[in-house]
Amino acid sequence: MQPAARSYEAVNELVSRPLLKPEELNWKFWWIAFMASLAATALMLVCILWLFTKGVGLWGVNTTIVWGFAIANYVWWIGIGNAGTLISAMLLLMRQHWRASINRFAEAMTIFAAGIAGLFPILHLGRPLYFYWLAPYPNTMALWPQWRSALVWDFWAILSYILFSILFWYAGLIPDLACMRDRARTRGARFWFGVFALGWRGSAHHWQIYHVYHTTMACLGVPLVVTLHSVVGMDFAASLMPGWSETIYPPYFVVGAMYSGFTMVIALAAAVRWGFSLEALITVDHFEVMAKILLAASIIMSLSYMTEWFGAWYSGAHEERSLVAYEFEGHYRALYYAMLFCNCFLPQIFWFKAARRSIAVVVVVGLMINIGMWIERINIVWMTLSHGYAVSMWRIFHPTYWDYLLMFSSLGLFALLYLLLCRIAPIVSMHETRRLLSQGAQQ
Amino acid sequence: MAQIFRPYADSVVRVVMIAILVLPFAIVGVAYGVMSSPYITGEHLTLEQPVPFSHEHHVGELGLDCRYCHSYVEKSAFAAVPPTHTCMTCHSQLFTNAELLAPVRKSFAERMPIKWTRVHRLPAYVYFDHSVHIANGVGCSTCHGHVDRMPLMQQTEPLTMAWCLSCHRNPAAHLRPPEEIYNMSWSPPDNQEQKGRNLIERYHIRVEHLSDCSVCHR
Amino acid sequence: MTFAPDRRDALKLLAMGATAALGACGRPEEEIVPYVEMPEGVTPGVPMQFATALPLSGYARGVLVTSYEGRPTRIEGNPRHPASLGACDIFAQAELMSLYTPDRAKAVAHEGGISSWVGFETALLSQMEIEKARQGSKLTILTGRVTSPTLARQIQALLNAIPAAQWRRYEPVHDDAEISGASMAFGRPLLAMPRLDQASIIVTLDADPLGPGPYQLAYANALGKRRLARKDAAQFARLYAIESCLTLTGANSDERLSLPPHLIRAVIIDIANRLGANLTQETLPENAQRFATAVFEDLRANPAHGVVLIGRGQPAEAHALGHWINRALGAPVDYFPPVDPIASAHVDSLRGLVQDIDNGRVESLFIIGCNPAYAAPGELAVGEAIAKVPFSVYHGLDDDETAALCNWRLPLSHMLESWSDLRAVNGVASIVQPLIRPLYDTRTAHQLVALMGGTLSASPYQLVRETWQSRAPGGSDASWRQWLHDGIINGTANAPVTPPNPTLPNIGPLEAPRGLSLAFAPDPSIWDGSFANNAWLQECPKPTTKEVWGNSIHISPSDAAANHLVAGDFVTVTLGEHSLEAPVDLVQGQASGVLGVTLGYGRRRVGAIGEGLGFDAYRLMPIETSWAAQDVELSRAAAQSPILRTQRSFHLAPERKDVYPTFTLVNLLKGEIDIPESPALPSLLPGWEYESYKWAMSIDNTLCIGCNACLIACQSENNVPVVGPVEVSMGREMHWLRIDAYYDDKPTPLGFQPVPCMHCETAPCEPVCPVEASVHDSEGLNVQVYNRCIGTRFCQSNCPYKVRRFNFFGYATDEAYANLDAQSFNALFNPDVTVRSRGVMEKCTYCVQRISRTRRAAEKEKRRITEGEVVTACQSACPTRAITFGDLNSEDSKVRDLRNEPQHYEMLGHLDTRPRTTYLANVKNPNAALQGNKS
Amino acid sequence: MTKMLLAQFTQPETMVAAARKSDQFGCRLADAFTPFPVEEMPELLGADSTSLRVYMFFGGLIFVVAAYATESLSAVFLYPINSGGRPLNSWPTFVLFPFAIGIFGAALIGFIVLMIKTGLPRLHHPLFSVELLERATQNHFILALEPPRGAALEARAKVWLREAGAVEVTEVEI
Repeated sequence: MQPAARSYEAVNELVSRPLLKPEELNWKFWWIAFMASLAATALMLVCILWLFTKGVGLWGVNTTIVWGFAIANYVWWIGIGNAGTLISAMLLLMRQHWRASINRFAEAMTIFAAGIAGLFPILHLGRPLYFYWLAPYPNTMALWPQWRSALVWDFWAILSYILFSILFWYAGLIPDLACMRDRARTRGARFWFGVFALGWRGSAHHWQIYHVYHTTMACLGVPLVVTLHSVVGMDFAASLMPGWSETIYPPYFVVGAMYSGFTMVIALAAAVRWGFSLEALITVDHFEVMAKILLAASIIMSLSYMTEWFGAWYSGAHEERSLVAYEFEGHYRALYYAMLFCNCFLPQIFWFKAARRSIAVVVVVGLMINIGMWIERINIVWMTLSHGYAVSMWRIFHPTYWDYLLMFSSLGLFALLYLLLCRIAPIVSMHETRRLLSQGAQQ
Repeated sequence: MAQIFRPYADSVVRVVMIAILVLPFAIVGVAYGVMSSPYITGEHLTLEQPVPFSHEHHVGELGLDCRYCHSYVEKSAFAAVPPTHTCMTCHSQLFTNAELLAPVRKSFAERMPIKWTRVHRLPAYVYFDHSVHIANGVGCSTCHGHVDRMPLMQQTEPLTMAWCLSCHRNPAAHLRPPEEIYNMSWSPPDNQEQKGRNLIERYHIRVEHLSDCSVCHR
Repeated sequence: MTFAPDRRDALKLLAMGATAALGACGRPEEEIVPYVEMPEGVTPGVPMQFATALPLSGYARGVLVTSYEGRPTRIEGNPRHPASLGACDIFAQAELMSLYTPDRAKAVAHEGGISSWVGFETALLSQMEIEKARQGSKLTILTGRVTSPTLARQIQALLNAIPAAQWRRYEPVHDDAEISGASMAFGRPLLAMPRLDQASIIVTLDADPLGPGPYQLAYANALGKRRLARKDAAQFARLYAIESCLTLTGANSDERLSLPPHLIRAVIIDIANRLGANLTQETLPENAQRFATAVFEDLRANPAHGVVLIGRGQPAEAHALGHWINRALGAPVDYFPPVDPIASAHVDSLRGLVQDIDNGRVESLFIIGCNPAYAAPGELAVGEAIAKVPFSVYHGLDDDETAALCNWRLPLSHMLESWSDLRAVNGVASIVQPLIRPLYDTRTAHQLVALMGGTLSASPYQLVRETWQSRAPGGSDASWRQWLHDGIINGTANAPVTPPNPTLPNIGPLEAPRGLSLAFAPDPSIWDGSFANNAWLQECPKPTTKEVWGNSIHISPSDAAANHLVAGDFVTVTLGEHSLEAPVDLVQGQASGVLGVTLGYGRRRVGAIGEGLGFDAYRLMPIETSWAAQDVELSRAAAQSPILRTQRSFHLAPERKDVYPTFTLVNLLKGEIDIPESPALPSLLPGWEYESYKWAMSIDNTLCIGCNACLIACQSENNVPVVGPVEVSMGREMHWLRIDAYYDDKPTPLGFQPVPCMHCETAPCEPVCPVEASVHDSEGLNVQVYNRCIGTRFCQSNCPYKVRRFNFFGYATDEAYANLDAQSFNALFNPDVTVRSRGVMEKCTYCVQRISRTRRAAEKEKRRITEGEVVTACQSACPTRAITFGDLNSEDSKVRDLRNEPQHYEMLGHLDTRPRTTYLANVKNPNAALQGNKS
Repeated sequence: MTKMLLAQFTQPETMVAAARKSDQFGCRLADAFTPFPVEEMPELLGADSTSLRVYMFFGGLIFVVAAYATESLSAVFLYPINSGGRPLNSWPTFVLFPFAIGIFGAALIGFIVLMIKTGLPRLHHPLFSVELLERATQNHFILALEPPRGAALEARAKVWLREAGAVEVTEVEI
């Protein structure tokens, strides 16, 4: 914690200022970003409306490669959506208290990313209006979902995860909302913060039960988040296609999710830090720690890739070996090399302390990793489907501009939600930071 | 500092929170209610017809056999609404000047079909076959109700998939012997369960096949 | 079964089918439109089958047409007819599309404006007055090949009235060389029909008996009988193919040699000389020499069971020599007098017309049912000639290139709308009966010819009955009804004639061509171009290249390398003064030095489907040697566009025996079948028992000749939509049944493999479906419930066979390609099969609607379905009977017997999918003496 | 209505120290209002909340059982369908949905119990009239004490509280 944030009041002031005293900050860049993301969101809306009007034929999907960008986007977004809970829950349980200044926006990121992720499988449906058939509900057809499908698991895992994340995030927010209520001076702010603070008074009785709830939620969050991304992995692994039907997929997906999610946290942390002048709360130390995590994750990812190659060779199955050869020599080889470069080679720069402590380097490398992770997801979808068992049906995917538009515009929606959140809720957990501060003082 | 909220705010917030919990279930419940209601299934609706044909009169009072008009019910998937010619076999003699029958005479004279409004309606993806039901002991009134008491035709059963399945899963409760198929006033005897099981044997019905998707959808 | 006029009212019922319910809330009202009077013999909802015949190049193939309430929806082969034997080729099946297309000529037009039949009658009568006055000396009738005895009788009667008139006929896919070769050898025109079912050694020299054509079904059927690889496989013929382009025959051959046409001629001479002909002979290249030796040794070892077939690309002398060789071999060949009433060569006939016009000898020209302005050698400039004729009448199905040049354009009734008669190659006559009242104000050729003779209201029905009156004992209705029922007229087959000993023709070697040769062939999908506007056929993949929606210049890989060309590169091909620009496609089996092109594309005027696709090869077609040209020049053009295909990868790695294993007959006889065993893997899960019916299919890869009949049958039976070229380029074709062609490193394909749904017992597609749209039924069918499908496409992504098809757009409904959403095409739909909407997955159902229909019929009779009672659409169309379908639980189950054959295998069986569709591996019968000789 | 003393501290340690001694001055420790949870306070207040986890466990369990019951009931009894030859009760594939929804169930039940046990939402509360309390959510630590009966004792307690480090001591009626 930097000197500027070494008192409770300083923390409160730093965090509440953007909401309560916006006139003290420069909002020019916020407005630029807001307008840009609003435009992108409008574009996304157009993409979706046109998609519903015309059908998924707008995309580059074909008879062999029936899954495309939508599934890759889904896996990518859900990966990002995992990091928030990982940070809040796993780091909380590991008593990594430095997380206090970044976990709140990471949790918000989780909700938005998981929400956007959940949108893609629905958009991807041939008949999206019937997505609710995945839920068991009384109906005049006397039909039920088919519970063996990984998509049903997905549906429930995402739904549970989003609802859980909202509860977790909101529960964490209550004391801070109360703080905002009590700091706010306008009637409207007092009212709305008051409503959502639910009448929190900071009573020690409340704190005690609240604390138990929060830590228990953290304990529950870890298996849930692992389940969620394992289930996403099982969308592929619970098949029999070469390159998909691998037991390594669930853990490999969980690590991959953490990997790409952390890069997004880094990017957002840098943005929030710069935009709201929170240098005192979000320090270079945070970036260094996260860079170390990226380095560790990159090594695990590299190991996973190598395990896949080894598995293909060791299985002796011609299709598996042929697929690995295709990854290196086939139509998408440029993508495969780009993925290896971004995910395996580039992060090795974090062996150097100077790189870890340069926010610019950490952010740029993080973004490259995030791109690399998207490429990884599209590679997973494309490679196997393009080069499956049926030789005569080997085909290539040619993305259309609708594919690209929807993918990029979904980033706009994410940014929009984020920018709005910055204006209505405190972006850093004040009560946890205060506690961190008091513990620091004790030591 | 004054209170921000009045005391009743507590109740409001609590009600809202409970509503958030309850609402999804309520919506599903209401939706199910609507979907199985006559508004959607079309039960007990009297539709406007070009000629107010009375099954009550023709079947109940005159005792015409179903097959006199619905002549393909034993041969084809369609029971078939009769050609105008069938009406005219009698009505060229009876009620020849009745105002009600003017459209029938017009149709016959101009050789233009009468356009009836469909009462019993299944979606296009449901392949229902009258003849196989008739041949396997499903009587007319099981699905069409007491047609002989209907002055104007009505749908008496919901014709939803769940309704179809209720019989396809347990045909024993509804099967009749062949001689009772066209009996409008047939009602299940006391030992229907036993008789139904015997009839399943007799008709060689493979019950496990009846709830296959491919039975009705293809 | 008579065709009561009342049935025609049935068309009104079309509306009933078209307005079939769509599930909706709020319940918009829906109408029931009954008949006014019930047509005789019709049971609503119960289809009827009628026998009739359809022509290809004039020759009949007997068909059975399924009709629902007066609209034909499905065409299948007539087992009684010698040219179909129960099977049905792609062209006959696709006639339905030609019938319902809205692009048809619908009304009489005069000089570009709408006119009427009455208007035409008036004009015609006055013109005929003039012609009658001069004995018809300036009147010419141009037809295609006419085999209809009634039409021939009518035209003859007309010619009797005006004796100076000319009747000319031109068929684009003609057999001039064959006929004149026979004349050369026997002194009279004869058609040779080898009895392939009696041959042990079959040598095709540029010939393609298995390829498309009016005799394809009969030849394939006969050959199939001699290529049954079963446990007792004593009767397995060996098929040699020497050809310049890869044909279906070559693709199915045991030994194949690619040679340019002039060397094929040399091989024919070589074989003749070995049989003692003593003709001048050039030295063959080493590989051809070895091949010819092996062929000859085999022929000699099988006296009276060897036969050579000479192709249409070879000159008349070569055909004559072929007859000589066959006689020397004692080959099983039947000779028939031609059915065609006109003896002169097609090319001569057409050239005569052009000369007549140029010399001012034609003032009235009647073109009936042929399109010479397009489908004729470009050098003849037929179109320009036609345009000069002062009174020209075109009577055709389409508003095509020729129609555009004529004063009067008359719409012709489709054969499915007409009374007529047709004869098969061997003379068997069939009555053509209408299945539907003419959709538009069209008339048949019989009516036009009658009109020319002055009869205003001729009834084709009466005309046809008159023709056959003499054959019916006492003119009875009974025999007429019998003919209609059977689809053939008993006793009309020509008896094979025994020709005199053939004379040895005067034939010597040709000088080697200086440049490239160009070989022409009818297109395997659209024939001579007359099916160019047929969407099913345009999207029907060409057997060996899988190209759709266009044609390309086939070039051998070595020639392509020499010219630095890759597939899709455009080249300019020049022959004399004519040239054309087109993309090349590399074909492994193409002979070096020979370019191959197919006819039928580059249509300038035909309709929304066919116009502007591919290039017009007729423009380069030489007049004299129609099917081959020499000394063409090739140069690289700038353009480049990918070839549209439905299969992109053809090369099968040797490790992939689990997909397409191949064996030799020797392997089979010696029991050396190393099929990868696929026993059910051990499982903790309890299995499912299928105690009632257990449907299964077995496909014999040896018998599959790759003709696509099953593919079109499936498309027609199951309402499979056409997606159009753009969607094909996106990789989204919808065929439920595809035919894979695989190659190893050799130029000849390994073989063909029809791939429908495997109906796996442990189907990978089912557990991944979240909504139970893909499930099993109690008979083991892997069913797809369209109305439940939400389109996750998980099933297809998890299908190792990739047999599922997704409606990325509403291909069958409102987003159809071109004019395929036209109202008239609604009549094409099989009412027993759901028309799938956008966003829904679909796939082969084993024709569940047929199973259901049969099951319901059996249930009503309280009996089990008997063996062979359910016939799938693909099975019914197959000319070689490669597809067997049935119940594994049946006592006399054929499909179960096939599972006990040694070469039986499950595709990708090691995945433990336990497919119900299984295969018999391809067995070839190569000549041990030729091992290692493949070029 | 009870009388309460609210003692305001700036540091948690001072507040805890004062709370420990409160009974020596006859004050009964009623509550504390702090901007973050102060570890020692629950013990001093004698509060116990471990039962929340029990509720969450059983709440989650109910969701798990309900979810699994829905699955097996629908797949085995209500509409048994052969899906790829798999057993009707494919329990290994049936566990993921109950697991995920069970965790959410525990979280939801936990939140409900949290609300019930804390008496929240409570937008209107007498304490909100106490201006002092606003700072408890921000940066001050406030002890709520029931003062001893009698004005003298009460005054002594106030003095003591100031000595113990309270920056402000207020008297409220609740």
